[in-house]
Amino acid sequence: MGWTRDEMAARAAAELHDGFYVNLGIGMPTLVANHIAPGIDITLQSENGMLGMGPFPFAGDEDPDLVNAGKQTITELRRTSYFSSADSFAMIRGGKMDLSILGAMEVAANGDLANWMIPGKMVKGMGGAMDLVAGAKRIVVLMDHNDKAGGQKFRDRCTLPLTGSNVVDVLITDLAVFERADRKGAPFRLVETAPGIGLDDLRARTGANFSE
Amino acid sequence: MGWTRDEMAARAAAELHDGFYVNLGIGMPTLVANHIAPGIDITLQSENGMLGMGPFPFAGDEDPDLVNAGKQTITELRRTSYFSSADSFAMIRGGKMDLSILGAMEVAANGDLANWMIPGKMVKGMGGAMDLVAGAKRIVVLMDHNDKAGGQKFRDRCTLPLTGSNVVDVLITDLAVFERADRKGAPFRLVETAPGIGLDDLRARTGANFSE
Amino acid sequence: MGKIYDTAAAALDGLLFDGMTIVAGGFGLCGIPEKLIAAIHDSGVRDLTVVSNNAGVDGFGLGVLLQSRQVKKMIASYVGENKEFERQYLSGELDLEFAPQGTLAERIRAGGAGIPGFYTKTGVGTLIAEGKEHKDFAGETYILETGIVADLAIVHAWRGDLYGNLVYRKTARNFNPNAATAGKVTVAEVEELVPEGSLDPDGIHTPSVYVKRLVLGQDFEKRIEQRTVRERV
Amino acid sequence: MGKIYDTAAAALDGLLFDGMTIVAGGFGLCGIPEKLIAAIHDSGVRDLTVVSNNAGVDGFGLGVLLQSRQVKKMIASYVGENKEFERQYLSGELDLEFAPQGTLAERIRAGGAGIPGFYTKTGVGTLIAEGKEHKDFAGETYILETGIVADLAIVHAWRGDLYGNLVYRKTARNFNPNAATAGKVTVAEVEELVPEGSLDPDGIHTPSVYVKRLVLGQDFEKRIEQRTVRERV
Repeated sequence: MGWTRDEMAARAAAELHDGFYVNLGIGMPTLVANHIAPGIDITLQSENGMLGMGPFPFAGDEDPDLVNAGKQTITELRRTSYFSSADSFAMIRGGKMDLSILGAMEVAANGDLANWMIPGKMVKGMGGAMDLVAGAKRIVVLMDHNDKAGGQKFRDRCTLPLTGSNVVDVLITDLAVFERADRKGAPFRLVETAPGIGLDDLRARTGANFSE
Repeated sequence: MGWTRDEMAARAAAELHDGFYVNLGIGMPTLVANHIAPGIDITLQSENGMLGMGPFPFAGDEDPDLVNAGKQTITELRRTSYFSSADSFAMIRGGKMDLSILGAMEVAANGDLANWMIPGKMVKGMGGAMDLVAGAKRIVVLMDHNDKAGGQKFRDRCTLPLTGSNVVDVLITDLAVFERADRKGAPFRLVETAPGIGLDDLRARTGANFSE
Repeated sequence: MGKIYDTAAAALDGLLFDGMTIVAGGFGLCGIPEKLIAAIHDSGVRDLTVVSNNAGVDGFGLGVLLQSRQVKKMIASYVGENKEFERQYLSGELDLEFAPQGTLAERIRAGGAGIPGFYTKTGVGTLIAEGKEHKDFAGETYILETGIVADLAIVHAWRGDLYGNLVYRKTARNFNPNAATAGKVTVAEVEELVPEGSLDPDGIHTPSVYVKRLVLGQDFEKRIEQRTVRERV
Repeated sequence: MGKIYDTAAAALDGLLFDGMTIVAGGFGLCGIPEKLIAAIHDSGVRDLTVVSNNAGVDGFGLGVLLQSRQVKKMIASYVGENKEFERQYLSGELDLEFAPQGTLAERIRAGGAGIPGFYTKTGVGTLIAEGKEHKDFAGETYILETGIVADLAIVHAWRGDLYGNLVYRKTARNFNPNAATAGKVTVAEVEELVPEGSLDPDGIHTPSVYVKRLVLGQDFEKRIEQRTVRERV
């Protein structure tokens, strides 16, 4: 029932158009890189200071000076450039990233996103997530539709502290894909559902209103 | 009577201490580079984007990609680095220049400097002068003590539009050298006079009050 | 990638419109996008607002756009090398906004970096500060300056690759990397188009994302403004 | 020039005092000034405010200063890799100020560039915006963030020369060039000290003026935080 993580990542990859510059968040979003269609040329940015991120190295080729924003060892490509953190976020804040794909704890019907802290629990920090949602032209969120206890994560309002206000354009969960036409009040619209997911079931498991 | 331009430049060179990073303005200040004492290691910045400016090239070695802030052909040294205009003025505004030597139209007793425009005449622009006086740790001004008509240029108040307010630390004219201890109200003090220049004569030719 | 165009005119095709704002790299005549300026001249586009440290000289660089009356307004720090500029300005045909050089460079960088405003000490107590917000930080007074975003950025680089990565040479770098970030669209002319992977990734000045179109120029004039030499001893 | 010191301890001699603010380059454990951090640990200096994107890990990087209780406050964007940090923070022994990573990078750059404040969209509508000045530009809301200047900056570079020019390697560059500008005094450790004139002047990341002292480190650990590999097919 519902899509696997890899199927969700594959669905997210369909948001990538030829020539796009893209930042993939830590966790599930990094899987999207495995699903880029042949013939679609994508340049991946890593916000620690790299444009043109390559795949993981072969064992033995790891370079401590070459890591991504998740501190994972990676490789460079023929198109790669390196730059400082200030220059990296100038690029992000300045709106040069066509798309960023991020994980989330909660998404609200108004496009609010919460993915960095749970009050009362240890806070690890927002890293670059607040900058990415404020700067990238389009934000795609990948998250489980419900939490482990079955609670609604796509909600009328976020209950957790926000990462960004009115920033989510596309939401891909294990159950469905939602999209909104603009950030000026357009509601999220159901684009597709995972095989075997009925609309009544989906509405029951969703706190946010959405159109069909 | 009074110092020549080269003598003024030589006197200004005495303000340069070993290890200093220095920006020399266009015009008379560029002559200062010819008078740096042996054993005094100075690194010259050019605000168009170069640290470690060398002398003019030999004829035939001119490079259109290598000019100073006065658009003159120059050379590089073994210490040279190049950077963007934003980075260059980050360096200047951030207070990394130990000293800047500039020309002036007027200097006032309170440290005000005017050197970029005469109302009613064609205005060429301030270039980097406003940034330099705002950013460099110490400002030395080189100017003729009087204008061609004998008018006072070191005055109680500037009459021309300012380049910077309360920014001049040392004033070197063809007649004398003045210095003030701080920018918190200390008056300019007469440090030395050119050979043959008497105090009464100097006071008569000066609009600003100064201490001895 | 499809970023490479055969001529400067082709690289600008569809991007020009009357009344637009253009930010240009270059300092004096050093590192100016001379081929792109010439193509803008040939296009006949009018009523331009041009953001550039200088206005070229009579007959070269941005001076050619002044002579053809294509420029409505300049934002610059120094325009002292251009008689036609002076004539148009004094006759009221041309609007001029002076910005201190460092403030101009930072305004261009800020525009490219998504920063709409920043505070600087430069210009406090001068004409430049008039009408601008003043604010104290730690007992010192600063003024608010705004970021600049242009409809089009034109830059000149030494080397570029087909991805759009650029490297500038010596003081021809100047405003070019900053301008390259501040255009809604950025077009670069290069002296050499190098094979992919041949630029040192640690030494790229303008990462590919900033450059939408790129043209390999031929027969650059690269005029020297002040030829100064020393004697061989 | 007199910028070269024999050991990290010598390079820091006379610069450390209790209660000081230190800005450090590095992202995670990549490009951190590990020798200078170790020397700060050995010095016993206390009550430090440390500005760094991350707080190291238990037993390495800035983690060693946490374990020895030399840090009073951290300004960081992400501290998730450090159990001792978590313990001290939850027990109230350690003060923490979160800044979004891009805001932190820009605050450090601004401090170094003489810019006391700038406006950004990052964090608007979040906890980060609370208590900060809001201002509208062209119909969008931004918040005011302030520049950071530290008493001391410590950075790690790949190559340096005796003038203090620095070049960083790959993603070990990260916060280092920005941090290098934001210290009242900046000390750099390098992996290679190269002959003067051997660095490409077009490829220097930190110009000499920023570096007051420099030490050639030996036997860098350069620990990898997340070793990820792919299968050879």
